[in-house]
Amino acid sequence: TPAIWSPSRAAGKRIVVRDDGGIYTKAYGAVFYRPFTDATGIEVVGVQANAEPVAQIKTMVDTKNYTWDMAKISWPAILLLTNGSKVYLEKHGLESEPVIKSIPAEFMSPYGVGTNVYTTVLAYRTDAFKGRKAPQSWADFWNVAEFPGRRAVRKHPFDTIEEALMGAGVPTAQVYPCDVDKAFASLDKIKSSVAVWWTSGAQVEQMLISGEIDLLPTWVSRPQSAQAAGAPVEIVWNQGIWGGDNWSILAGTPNADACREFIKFASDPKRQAALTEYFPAGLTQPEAFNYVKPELAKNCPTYPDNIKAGLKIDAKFWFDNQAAVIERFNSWILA
Amino acid sequence: MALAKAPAIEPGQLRTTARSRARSQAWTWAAMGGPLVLLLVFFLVYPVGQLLLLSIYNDSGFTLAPYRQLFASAVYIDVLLITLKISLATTLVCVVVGYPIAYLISVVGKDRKATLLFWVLLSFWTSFLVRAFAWIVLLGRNGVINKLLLSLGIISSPASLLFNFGSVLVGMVNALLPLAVLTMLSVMENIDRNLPRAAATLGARPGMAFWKIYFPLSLPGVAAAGIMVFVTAIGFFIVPALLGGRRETMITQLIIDQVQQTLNWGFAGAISVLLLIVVLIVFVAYDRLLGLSTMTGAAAPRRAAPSRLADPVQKIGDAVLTLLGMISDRIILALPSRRRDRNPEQAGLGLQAFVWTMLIIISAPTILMIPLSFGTGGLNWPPQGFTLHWYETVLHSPVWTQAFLRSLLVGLGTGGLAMLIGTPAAFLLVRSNVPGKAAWLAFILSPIVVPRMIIAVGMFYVFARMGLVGSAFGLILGHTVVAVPYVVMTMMAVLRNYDTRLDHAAQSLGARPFATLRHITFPILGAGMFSSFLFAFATSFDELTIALFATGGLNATLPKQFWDEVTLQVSPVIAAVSTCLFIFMGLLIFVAERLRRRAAAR
Amino acid sequence: MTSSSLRVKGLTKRYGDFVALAPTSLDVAKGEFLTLLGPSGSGKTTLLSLIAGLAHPDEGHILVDDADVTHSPAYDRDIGVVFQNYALFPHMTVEDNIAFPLKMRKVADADLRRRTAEALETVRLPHVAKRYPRELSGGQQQRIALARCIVYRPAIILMDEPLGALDKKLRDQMQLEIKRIHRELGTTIIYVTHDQEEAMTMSDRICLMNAGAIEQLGTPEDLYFRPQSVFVADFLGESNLLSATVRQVDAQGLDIVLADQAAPSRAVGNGASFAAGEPIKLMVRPQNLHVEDAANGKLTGRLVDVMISGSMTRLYIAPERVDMPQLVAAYPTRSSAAPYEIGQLVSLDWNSADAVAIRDGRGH
Amino acid sequence: MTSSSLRVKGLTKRYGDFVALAPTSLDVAKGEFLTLLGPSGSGKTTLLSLIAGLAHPDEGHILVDDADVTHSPAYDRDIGVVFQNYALFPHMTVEDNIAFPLKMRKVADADLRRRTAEALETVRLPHVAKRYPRELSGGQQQRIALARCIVYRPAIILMDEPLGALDKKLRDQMQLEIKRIHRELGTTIIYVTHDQEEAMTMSDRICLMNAGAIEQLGTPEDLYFRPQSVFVADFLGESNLLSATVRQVDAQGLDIVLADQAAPSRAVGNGASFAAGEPIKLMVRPQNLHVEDAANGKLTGRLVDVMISGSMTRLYIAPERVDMPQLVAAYPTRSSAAPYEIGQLVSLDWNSADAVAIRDGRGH
Ligand SMILES: Nc1ncnc2c1ncn2[C@@H]1O[C@H](COP(=O)(O)OP(=O)(O)OP(=O)(O)O)[C@@H](O)[C@H]1O
Ligand SMILES: Nc1ncnc2c1ncn2[C@@H]1O[C@H](COP(=O)(O)OP(=O)(O)OP(=O)(O)O)[C@@H](O)[C@H]1O
Ligand SMILES: [Mg+2]
Ligand SMILES: [Mg+2]
Repeated sequence: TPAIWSPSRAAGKRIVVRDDGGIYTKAYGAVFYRPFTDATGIEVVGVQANAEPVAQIKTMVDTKNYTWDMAKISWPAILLLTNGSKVYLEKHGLESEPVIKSIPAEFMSPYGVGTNVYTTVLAYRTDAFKGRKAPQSWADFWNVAEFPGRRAVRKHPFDTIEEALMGAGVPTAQVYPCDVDKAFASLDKIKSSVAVWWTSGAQVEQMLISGEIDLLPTWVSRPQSAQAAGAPVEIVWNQGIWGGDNWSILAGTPNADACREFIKFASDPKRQAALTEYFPAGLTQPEAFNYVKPELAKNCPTYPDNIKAGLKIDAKFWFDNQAAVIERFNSWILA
Repeated sequence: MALAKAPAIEPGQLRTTARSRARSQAWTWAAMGGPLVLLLVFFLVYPVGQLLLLSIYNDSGFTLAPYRQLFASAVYIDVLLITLKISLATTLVCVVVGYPIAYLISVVGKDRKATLLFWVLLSFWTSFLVRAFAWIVLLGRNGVINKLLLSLGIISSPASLLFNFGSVLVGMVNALLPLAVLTMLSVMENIDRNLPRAAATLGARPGMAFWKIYFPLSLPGVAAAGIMVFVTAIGFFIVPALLGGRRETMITQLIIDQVQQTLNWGFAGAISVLLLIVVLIVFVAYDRLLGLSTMTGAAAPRRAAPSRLADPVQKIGDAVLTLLGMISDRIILALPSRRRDRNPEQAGLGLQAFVWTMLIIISAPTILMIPLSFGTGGLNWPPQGFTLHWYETVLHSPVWTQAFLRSLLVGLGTGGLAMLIGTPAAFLLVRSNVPGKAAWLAFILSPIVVPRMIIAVGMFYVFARMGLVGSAFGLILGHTVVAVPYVVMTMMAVLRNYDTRLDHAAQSLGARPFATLRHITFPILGAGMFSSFLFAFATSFDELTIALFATGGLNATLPKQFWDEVTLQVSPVIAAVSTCLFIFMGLLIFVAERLRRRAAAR
Repeated sequence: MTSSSLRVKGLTKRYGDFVALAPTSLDVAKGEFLTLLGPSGSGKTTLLSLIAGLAHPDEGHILVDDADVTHSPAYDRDIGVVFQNYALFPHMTVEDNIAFPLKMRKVADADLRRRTAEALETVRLPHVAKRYPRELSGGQQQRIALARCIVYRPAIILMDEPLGALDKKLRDQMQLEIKRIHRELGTTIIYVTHDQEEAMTMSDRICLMNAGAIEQLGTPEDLYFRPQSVFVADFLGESNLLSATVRQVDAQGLDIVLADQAAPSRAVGNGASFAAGEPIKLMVRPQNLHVEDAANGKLTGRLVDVMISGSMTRLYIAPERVDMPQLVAAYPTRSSAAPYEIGQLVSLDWNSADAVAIRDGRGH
Repeated sequence: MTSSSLRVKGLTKRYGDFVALAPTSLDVAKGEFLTLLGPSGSGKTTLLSLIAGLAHPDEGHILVDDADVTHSPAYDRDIGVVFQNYALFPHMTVEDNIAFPLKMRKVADADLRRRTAEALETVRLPHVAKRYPRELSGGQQQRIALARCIVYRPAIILMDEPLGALDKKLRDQMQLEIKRIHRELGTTIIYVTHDQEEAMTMSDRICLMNAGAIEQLGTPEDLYFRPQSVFVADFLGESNLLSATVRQVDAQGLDIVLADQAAPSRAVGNGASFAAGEPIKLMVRPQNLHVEDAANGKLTGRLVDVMISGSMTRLYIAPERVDMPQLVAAYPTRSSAAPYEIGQLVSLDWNSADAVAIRDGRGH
């Protein structure tokens, strides 16, 4: 279709939303985008970009060339885009809207309306722990002697530092601000027992399904899809590390108001609930669980039992420390 | 008589014509090299330069802080060394393994050539992402090879084949071998077959004849292949990340982290500059040792000023070749004697066996996808059940077909544009006496060296201003920037062995420069041109980073679609798509071959 | 002494349907100088490539010193080749090209240098040692190819028109050099040339090829004075071929009558046996055809053209009798010679000892 | 009619320090047949490439029909070239090679086919039309190169040894073809050959080159009978060069004395003026040196060697007087000739009209 090849966008009633692609685009299209167009006549185009698309957003705002109007981004991304001398996101100003008000404050910020929660959990192969005690915490993961098995750890300090601290016995509440020295000391202990340092979710999924690895920390969606593929995999929600995805509006976009309309529309509890038909979404409206089948609900990161024992990511800590920690992690891993 | 009418020619007039010739030469240079320079300046130097400048400028003016940070920790140098190690090893293996393959292809008849080329190119049509996954499936603890070895009783417990230097090497070589083979092939096709035979009559055994005659003549191809594989390998990071272990970190990965996670442009710029400088050093060293001049054609006037360095290097090179020749001949002698009535015009069985083994190995990932695409157990070995579900999904979903068509279109566009811009530049570098050829070469290669992410971000900035984001033309431009070095390098390597007397003959027969190119030069350089085009096409067809940025996510290309497919869930859909592409290409080549034979028969 | 004998038995080479070399047998003695002569495309290069091991025969055998080398690789045969198209290594200097075969034989450095320099002297090109082949003229390249072959003194040397691109003067000098090498080293040489003079002065024997087969093999004198066929008579040297019939054969020669002419005359045979009444061709070489003003010769004709081609001046004569071909007579060039006039009627005569009878079996 | 005149003024070509062509001037008239002759490496190919526009002169001018084409590209000059190394296009069949220049001139298809077929006929190779150049023998390739050049009838044709790889027979035929084309089309031809006979029989004028410069330019007879230098005498045809001194000059010729000999003799001049007492070289061509049994000739010597080289039989004679070079005498080959004996003492004589005096200024 030639329309696809026309330059970025035609004027008119249309907003372009960056999302995570894949199943998100599919689910959002069915649950948010098309119904919104039907309801308002405003076309919504969902586009995918690489993770953490801060560079694109900065460029679009700097050049005033709004290929996107809004984006689904994480807390660290929001911090990166709003903490300098120039602010690249529009304040949404929707706090007082009824449909937004009902979202818990922990999912909200002036530049983003929480729409999804993702969690990093401990996952293991049940066949590897058949007839013996399975790991239930990061401490168990760190306990190589009592919980033998092939381990994988993410080759990146995000989440890994928190896991190391909890693995060393630091209570969830005291993880932040992270004691980095202690975290690396803890990592030292497990370093030699790590068979694989993973870098991508797809890799994790493959390793879980093929039995390459017995236990590892990973984003919960991966063991979930491994389960769906029939692999004997179990998820430990205890001490899950969670963070939020938000609807954010690019500063200066002429379609900011349409975006606001869309955010309101997409924050509707019933609508959020409908996402679970596609995947176990991290619903940010507590009320949404009223509309979700219980067997689906317990797979959602924000299901009360799941999130209760978890740890919320401190984006500010990472914003302040990531440069140093990443560098240290990189040199640690080579040593 | 005629004498009286002849126009008198004054000395002054002579000077003018000389000057006007110089001027017209300058114009020719500009016309041939201009487009490439403009392309690179606009879409590479300007945007990337701005980003790199951030490493010495911040809000408060001039700073060297990023560089201080760079050297404060050993980690960046370490990662750089690891990157170089992986890239060099990849280059070495690609050239060493690729050479016999290219050689065999260059000597067999037309029919077998097509078959061999098909197998070499097979991996081109499978996304690098899919291939990386295939290697995980092949080499994993419960993978194809381990299962096979276990069932044969060769090993008793699964061997660790994955997540180490070796597996990274396998993945990288798999990705870059076609590049090496085609580059060397394009040069080998133009080597006079009479020369090794002449050497044989002069007493050179096969080893000697090869190392002292054939090999030096193929050296421009080896040099081009080596430098291109090396430079390309440096930019790889996804394959090493997926297949590597704890220590296999590529410098590009660090740069991307800085861009994506911390938005520290200054520091990303500083690492990039470090990388660029190191590549430049490698480049210069390489030039000194092997001589990039062998590729630019600046070899002729060497005699006039024999450099003090070149001579010993040449001597050492000669001694090494002699040694290699002797060793090879010893080995050949030690081998069981070959069939007596072997035709000297045919390739040996050992060579054929080696080449086919290698071709099967590099095609393994693509072939593996075929059984997996019919299974229900995901990307796992052995496949379970039988289903056509994944094919239904692919064929019923417009996104895949659209992405495929779009990639095809952009790939063809990129191939065409890169040829259009790169070929004249290659001619200029080989045929003319433009000053500073090595520097130009470095400049032309820079799009491969500069990390893709940096280019993509910089380019996005330019595109955004020009309103090119999301347009096919923008994407083609973007891909051309990174594809054009392959075209220039291959064409240069090919041109080195070209007999310019044929061009002269054509011109004397009345062919204008363009007709000469069309009827003589290009057809004779056919293999090389085809290779160049294919690289450009394949570069675009498999390109992800720039596509992600330049499209703004609006129009998915095939690699983008693959990438998308695995971001949340790994399903055999990608296997199904790979298999479809494989069948499509197979058919295409089969039909083309049929047509060619029909035409030849007439 | 490096010298070997060579035997070729039933050697055949086909390219598809095309027979480039029909089954060919040939014996070359140790130290012999044999020249292959023949029209373009008659299979000379093909035969040489087979002997050198550069092409694979479809049938037949090659024996060097009675050892079967048909399937030995080229490098094992100790047969040197000077290629028709030179085949110089473009990436080596002239010097390195020449030193190459010595290097292959691990000749010590000092010796190697000396012999390379000597070879360059031999071909009179010591000043181009450091150049690359592309920087040489055609003739210079050819001489380097020659030097590269003789420098290592192979037991058998095959030369495919090694002097084709040289001028007469240089050619003469090079011929002497080649003969000297042949004499001093006793090397067996198989030589291809288009220059008949060269073939005649240099060879022990000449092998005349035609359409992939041997037409006649013998000493230069054999071929020149006693050609076995019209083709040979026609190919080697110029000749006037007149149709005639044998009248009678005796020990000294033949009585013949020229076609349609009553007057009988004498001729010598070419070694073949003739029968009375047999139609033959009578060969008279141009230099043996005397032109006389008076009309008392065997034939008469009109002068068509006079051409000075160096040492010989040629007269082209149209015989009075129309069914006869144009005749050529030649005599030594003299600036002082009285000029003939075009159109002038001349009489032609020859010594009967210079008229050779040839069977008229095969035509050209 | 396609024919052009050509002028070359002060044309110079250097490769680094090496002067491949010293400033050279040359006028070639419309329709002239000029042959370049000269030793290997004397700059013949260089001169042709400059004229064709395939190389750039360092100095000088080229005028075609009085228009300066020094800086015109090759394809604009309408100058055809037959290359010394053939330069056939390897990816085209023989047919396509020949049709190429016609295609470039957009000749209609039917015409193109006809002319291509004709050209193939001319070089006697109609059966190889569909082959590729690598499937041809050396001589066949050369003929195709010739066909490709003559097929489009350029106004000027440059031929760099177009018949070098052909045997005598074919060469003669091709020479006739080239002459026919020259005559019928009036094409201006500049021809390079190493074959002196060819040069003498075909050319209107011969340009003898030496070390990048013109040594003598004139008709074949000029060069053969009146060489201006020892180099020319020595290069064109064989010659015996004897040292002598001029005694006296008159209208008919010169009185000379051979070195160290009392008996005076006569000689003719070569066009240059001589002064009494001047040392000269006396040129006597071998065919004009008569060998006599009796000792009544001008010189005596011992027979060293006898060689039959086709139509001529050569006698090599070492003069009695040691400081003289070896002499060559030649006479028409006859099978019936009485054989000389090696070592035999012979007497040598010549006709004074055949003895040419040459200034001894420049040696070789
Ligand atoms: N590219 C070059 N670099 C250096 N010298 C060269 C180059 N090309 C030719 N020459 C030299 O220029 C001189 C003239 O060469 P040219 O080819 O004109 O000779 P030629 O008369 O055609 O000889 P031949 O009869 O052997 O073909 C030769 O000595 C040759 O070595
Ligand atoms: N590769 C080939 N394919 C087909 N025919 C070939 C091939 N090579 C040679 N021929 C043919 O074989 C015949 C003999 O060729 P060869 O080269 O032996 O001839 P030659 O006697 O050396 O001729 P010349 O004197 O012209 O060099 C020729 O008619 C040639 O066309
Ligand atoms: Mg030949
Ligand atoms: Mg020449």
